[in-house]
Amino acid sequence: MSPSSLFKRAAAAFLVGAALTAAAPVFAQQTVLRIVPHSNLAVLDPIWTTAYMSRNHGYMIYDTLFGTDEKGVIKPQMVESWTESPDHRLWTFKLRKGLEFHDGKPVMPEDVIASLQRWGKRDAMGSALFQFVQRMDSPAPDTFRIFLGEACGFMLEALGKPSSSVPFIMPKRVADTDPFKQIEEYVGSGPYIFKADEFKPGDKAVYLKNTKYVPRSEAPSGTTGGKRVYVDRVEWNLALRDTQAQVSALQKGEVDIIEAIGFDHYETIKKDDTLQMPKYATYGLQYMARFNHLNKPFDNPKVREAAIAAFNQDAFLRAQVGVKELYKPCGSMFICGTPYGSTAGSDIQMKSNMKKAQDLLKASGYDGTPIVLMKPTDLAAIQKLPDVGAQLLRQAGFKVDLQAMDWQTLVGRRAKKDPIDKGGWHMFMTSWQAFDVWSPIANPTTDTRGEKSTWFGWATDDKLVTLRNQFMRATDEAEKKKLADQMHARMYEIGTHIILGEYDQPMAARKNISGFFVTNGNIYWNLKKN
Amino acid sequence: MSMAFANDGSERADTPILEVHELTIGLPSGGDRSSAVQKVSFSVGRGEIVCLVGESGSGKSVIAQSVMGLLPKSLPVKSGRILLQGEDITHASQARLRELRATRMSMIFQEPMTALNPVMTCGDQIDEVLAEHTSLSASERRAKVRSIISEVLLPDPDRIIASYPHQLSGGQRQRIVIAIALVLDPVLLIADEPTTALDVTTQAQILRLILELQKNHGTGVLFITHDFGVVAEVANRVAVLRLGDLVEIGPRDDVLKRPRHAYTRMLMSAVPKLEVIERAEVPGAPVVLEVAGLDKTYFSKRWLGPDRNVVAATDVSFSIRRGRTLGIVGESGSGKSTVARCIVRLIDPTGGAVLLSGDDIATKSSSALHAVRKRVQIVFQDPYRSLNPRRTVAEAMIEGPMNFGLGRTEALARARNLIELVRMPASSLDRYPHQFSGGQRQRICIARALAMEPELLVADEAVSALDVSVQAQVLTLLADIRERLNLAMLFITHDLRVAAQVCDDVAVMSKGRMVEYGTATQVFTAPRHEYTRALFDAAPGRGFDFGVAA
Amino acid sequence: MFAFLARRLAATIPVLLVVAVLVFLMLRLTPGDPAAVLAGDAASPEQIAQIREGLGLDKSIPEQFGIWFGRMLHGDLGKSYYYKTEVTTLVGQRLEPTLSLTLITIIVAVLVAVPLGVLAAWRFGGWLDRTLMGFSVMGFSVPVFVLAYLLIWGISLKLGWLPVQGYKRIADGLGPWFIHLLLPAITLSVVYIALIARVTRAAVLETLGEDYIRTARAKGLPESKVLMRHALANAAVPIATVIGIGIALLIGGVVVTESVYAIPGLGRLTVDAVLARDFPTIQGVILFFSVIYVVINLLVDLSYVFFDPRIRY
Amino acid sequence: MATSASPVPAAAPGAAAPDFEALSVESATVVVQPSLWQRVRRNGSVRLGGAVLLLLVAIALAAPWLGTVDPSLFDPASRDLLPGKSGEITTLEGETIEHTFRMGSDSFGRDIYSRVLYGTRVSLLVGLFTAVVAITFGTLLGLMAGYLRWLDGILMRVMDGLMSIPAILIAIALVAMWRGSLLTVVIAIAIPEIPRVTRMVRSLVLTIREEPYVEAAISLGTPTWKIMLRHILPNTVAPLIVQGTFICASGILVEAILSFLGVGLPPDIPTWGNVMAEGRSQFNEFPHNIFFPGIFLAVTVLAVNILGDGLRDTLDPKMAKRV
Repeated sequence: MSPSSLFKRAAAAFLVGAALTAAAPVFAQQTVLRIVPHSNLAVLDPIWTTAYMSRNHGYMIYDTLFGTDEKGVIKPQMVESWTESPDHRLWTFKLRKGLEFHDGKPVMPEDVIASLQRWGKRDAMGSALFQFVQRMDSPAPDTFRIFLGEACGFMLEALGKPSSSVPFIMPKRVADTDPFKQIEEYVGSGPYIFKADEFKPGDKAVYLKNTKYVPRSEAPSGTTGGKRVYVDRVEWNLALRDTQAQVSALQKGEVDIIEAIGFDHYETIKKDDTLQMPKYATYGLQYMARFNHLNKPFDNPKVREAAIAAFNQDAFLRAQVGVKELYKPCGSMFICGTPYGSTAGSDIQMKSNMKKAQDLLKASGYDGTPIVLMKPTDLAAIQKLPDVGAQLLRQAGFKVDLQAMDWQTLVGRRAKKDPIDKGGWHMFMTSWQAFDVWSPIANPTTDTRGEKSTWFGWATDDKLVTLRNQFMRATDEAEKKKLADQMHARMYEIGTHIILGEYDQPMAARKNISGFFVTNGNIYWNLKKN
Repeated sequence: MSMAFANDGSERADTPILEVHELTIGLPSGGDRSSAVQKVSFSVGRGEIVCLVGESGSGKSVIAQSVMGLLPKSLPVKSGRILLQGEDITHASQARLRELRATRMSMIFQEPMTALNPVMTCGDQIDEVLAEHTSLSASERRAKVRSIISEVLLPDPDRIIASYPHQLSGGQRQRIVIAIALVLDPVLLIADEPTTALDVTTQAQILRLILELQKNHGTGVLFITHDFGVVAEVANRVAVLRLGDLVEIGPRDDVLKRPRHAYTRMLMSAVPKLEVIERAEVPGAPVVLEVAGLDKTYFSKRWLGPDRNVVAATDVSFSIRRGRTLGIVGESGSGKSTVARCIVRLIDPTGGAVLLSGDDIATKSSSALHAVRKRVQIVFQDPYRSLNPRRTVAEAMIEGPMNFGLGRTEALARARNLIELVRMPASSLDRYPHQFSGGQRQRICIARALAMEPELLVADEAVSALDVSVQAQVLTLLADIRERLNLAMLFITHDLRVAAQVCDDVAVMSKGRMVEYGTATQVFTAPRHEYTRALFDAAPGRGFDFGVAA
Repeated sequence: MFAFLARRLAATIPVLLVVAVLVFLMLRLTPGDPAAVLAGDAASPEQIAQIREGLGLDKSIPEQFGIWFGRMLHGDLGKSYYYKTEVTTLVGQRLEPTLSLTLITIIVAVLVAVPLGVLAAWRFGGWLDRTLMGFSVMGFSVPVFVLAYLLIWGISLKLGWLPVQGYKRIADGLGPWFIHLLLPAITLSVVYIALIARVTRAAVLETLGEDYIRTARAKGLPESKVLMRHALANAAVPIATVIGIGIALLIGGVVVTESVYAIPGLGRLTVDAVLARDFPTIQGVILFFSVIYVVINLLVDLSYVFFDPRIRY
Repeated sequence: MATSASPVPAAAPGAAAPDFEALSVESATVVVQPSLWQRVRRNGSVRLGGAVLLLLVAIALAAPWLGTVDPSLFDPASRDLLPGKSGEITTLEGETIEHTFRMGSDSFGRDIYSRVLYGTRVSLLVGLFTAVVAITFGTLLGLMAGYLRWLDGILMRVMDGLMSIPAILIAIALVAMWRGSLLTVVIAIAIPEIPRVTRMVRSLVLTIREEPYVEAAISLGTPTWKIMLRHILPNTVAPLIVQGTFICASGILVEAILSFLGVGLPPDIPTWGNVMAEGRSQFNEFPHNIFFPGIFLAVTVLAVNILGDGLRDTLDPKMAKRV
């Protein structure tokens, strides 16, 4: 369609529109839920990228075999029942009745198998699981079986993995798409149907209620339980990026929910009685700073230790979050209060002070090379951490080169292993939702296989690799707990990364929205608008 | 066809239409004098033409505008009274003045090319006056417009009414301005240099038109000009102004033939006569410039539209001997400046030969041209744009010689004695152009040209922009230099009087062709081509001999 | 007239060609690797290389330009890396908001600025002239986003008149469409009013100095007629010119206004595209902005015929 | 009625030429006019704009001694303080000092008063360098386009192309790619200004070329490059100075907008744009973040524009009529 016809089309729209003033929009009497997500939705393939926006989009239109409830316990979702052979090497799963894709076709085991295989090629936990899997087959139209080479202790945790790269179930024809190319068709079996024709990137995404969806009977908790839908249509407003404009729009009732409000607006919204800030997570999010173990001086553990000692969590939390009741320091890399939430080895950070850090640095033989600390300029939730980090490192005696760039450049640059002078880096900061880091297998920082590990920073430590492999194979809960403690102490010892404290990301909504429950993520079923 | 002389000054109407008593108009502070006009008194009777004449800065235009109430705020009327048919309009309200304008008193201006609104048709611009001041219906107004257009002798009124100003010639536009002024038959017409910007032939027609209309309608005319030929042509009475003072007033013949005031006498003697001043020809002087079959055509290649080629000059041939001056005379657009620029190689001729002391420079490439530049120099018309405002006079003078290898010190020495030659104080060397008057700047340009010791000096309308007295000074200077340096000169002008005073030989050009070429006396006394004869007949005040010193 | 149109359209082709080459080179010569950005955070270097091949970024720059230019000739501006949709559809979706905002702003600005300019010229040097020109300089001095926040805070929140953000399509009704665009148009037009007012004042001042104004006054016409029928009529051409040239300044302003008022227009799209290193979209949109600029200036040139009889094509 | 041409009597040889000098209206004495510099100094707008600018330059230079602290120092304890409140700031050495925040503090706890004063430095520099870069390249290209006719066509098409791209978009693209540093931001802002300068210089050159004093220089045998240097360039200086001030004003403004869009100078370099961009998310609760830098920005740009107007009215009356 050449530009000139484009122009004509717009001009025509102009004139036609002028005539149509009387025709009120047809869906006026429908209830519409207007949500402002935390960022722009660009990639619609939840397997292809770990971005939270794509994951949240996935939860709207896809369904999962298992889910994780608010306490972190794995519960069945699409699965009716399942059995594990005594030698732990054969799992059989039976799907529940009434599972149907949006295009009307029933969900078949082939669809599940194809979806799991595609997920296995891209997700860290998925690839770990598929090291055990020999083959999968479908003996009956509603059952599928997984044959393992050896016993695996985290089969259900993997299938019910709540966060980025969630094993969503897609039709076989879609799941067969090459994992390194984005899928083109968006058909799932979840509670909402994606209106692809109304989707305008950077403007809005539209989801309609899936009237044929059969929810489970249990109450909703985390990503488990019944996915009931009480609104006819959900609109994600992707254009409203300015945080101040978001709050103003909410106050004026132009939007219903703001997924993530800036911490600076917490007080204003608390004082406004037409608004509410529902509690939707037991565990919040965790800030972390990641070393690049390849580049000098952070290849030396002593220097890393000095940095850990310098980073007291309170300074970061006060600067970035600032609202007392929204943040709490926590020494556990696996999130305080979770099943594996140990704090072994964290005294080096929690009970240290600047003097100790300065001594450690002098003792470490640090030769003064400036630390390249990357700072994102366009992500309000984390952009203040690098400034605090730079100041603390400087107080400890480090030289720091704070480089500011937009998030896309940072994402591009942290993938590079080059030395500093060719665009390399030393440290960056980011934040994870609890469910991404609470499991010793899912947590990306536990993979210490050097340059082969799946996450940037490339820490190398054989002792931790063996501990992780043992944990993968452990099936007894007590033994898993012990192994988690040892891994945690080891990670602190070698300084894989530094945790900077936990915080809750407040969500705001108008008072007339109800049905909120603890999701530990961004999930929009079970909501009513009266 | 000489002009029958309408009426002499003696016949005076009863009450004067316009009376001006002791008028004084102030100047904005910081000017070189406190007021533009001091204590001026005169009157204009019915059917009488009074000429206000004076050089630039004399205040004649300011007086005209004060009568019409068009003076800007910066030029306040300090004292004195202006009476229009007895009514004191000096400090009349804007509303009253608006009622009087175009109904009782009208004004026409100097620049016909810009006096009309370019985006309105001529018909509308005339109709606007009628609509504003009368309650005539549209059809009545249209009839009146048609009648006034034919009265100002414009052909095919309907086409004129529908046409825009840019579609008419200068003369036609001035007729429209006159139509606008006289359509409501005002008692007073103020004409501020109405023919100065026109060609001689058109000027003659417009003057005749004004006289005719004034006779038929009995309007009183206040005629402002600096051209004494025009004064001689039309005036009943003449008032002479100098720097805001009325130095002399009286009937035309008294003032022009028997001037009493020294300034008027000086002016009369400064006006060049139409008689040729013959100079003995030096036998055997070498030919400095030989031009044969010179052509110049401007080609404009339009990508899609029709090509529009303009033939500026064709088949021009003449020669100038050392010490002699050839004048090229012609109206604007006749191609005289084009010829001059071709000779100085500011533009490239498309054909013909230009031999400078036998050396053909017409087709020389730009690099070879460099040597030639030294031997021919030019002086331009506008003194205010001929000198680079950002450089001192000295820098302007030494630039030329230093281009040809002269050292800075010798160049400065040459500049010093040349500045004396043109009778300018030595101190002017290190001053900037904006600190000099028009006449002084033109002398500096002449000095700059002479610094190159050229064989040929080209003067392209060199004195046209100067006041009469200043013009006289520069012409005497040129004559003096010509004698001293035995210089060959090419003098371009549209003013026959100046040509008569300066030139030994004269060529007349019209529409790019040379229609006449011969010695000055021969061309002035027995013109062969009828275009030359028409040119002479149209020269204003042709038969009039201005005041010979008593 | 046809000869002129053909010549002018022919003249725009080299301009657009220059724009295409300039933008293409500007993007390719600067650091920042779209493939890495696209590969997402868990991709390995081999995967990034694979994606780069997919996008054709590994070929030489002239080769890439050849391909892009070849496709562009028949309307295919390529696919957006980031949004995985055709650039033409992307531009098509966002065309209406930007065009609406631009047109309303131009209308508001011209209706306000021209009278202001004429008034200032009429009262040249007086207090009215100084205050009007003072406001116009203020218009230049206050950044667009500060003005936007002030207006939102003042008009939308405190008085509750106009909506804070968002854009309603024309198809959803002209009323809401206009209400949603009014505040952004006011914000955006301030700078444009400042520019046009200054030029109008200067143009009218210049015409007031012309001889035909003196002739008009000598006809006894009231000052209002002199101003309107003679001065302003002749100042129309320079005013139209600045409206044309000002478009580039306006589109610049659109980018900021769309960010604050959350209008999903071409301006916002460009900023996102630049941040995401989405080369095809950046090229497509900037080329499109140039087309708008060139077309509007062509319309301005054609309008000259209407304003000035001397101009005939 | 018309008789044939009547003969013109030959004039008697030149009568004694009267003394013209004495009576001529143009007295020989040299006219004393105020020099350009005096006229500029006396102009009201130049004085007003100039005074404000000098004050700002003074503030920029004397920033460290005006009761300011290191602009990048922050202490989360004293964040979002309203103007006039006092709190404590930890210095790099670690000890905390009492400090009254005259203009309040931002969400980091940094002193806005210090950041605004230090911001004056960067913003003025950005304005100045943008003007210098744009004027130099613009003049160079303008001279070439004006004087070398064969180059004119191509160069003007490139300039039209550049001019049709909105300035902000070019700036965003360049800065986002090259990573914000003072140099890249200046170049990014200057590039879109170059076509305007080029067009102006070209039109000036085309008019000056036709001036008689240039034709006189040609006939005096002056080589082309000398003509450009001595005759054409000096006469474009006045309009260039005027254009320079307007570019400086718009440069400062565009820098603020770039920072607002998150593609300006790195956030830790205190510029008005950065301070405002940082404070934008709390405009309703803490408007002082935007209020104070906004005032400084508006006043500076206003002063530069007024200075520009004044210069234009005195240096180049012809141009005063245009804009």
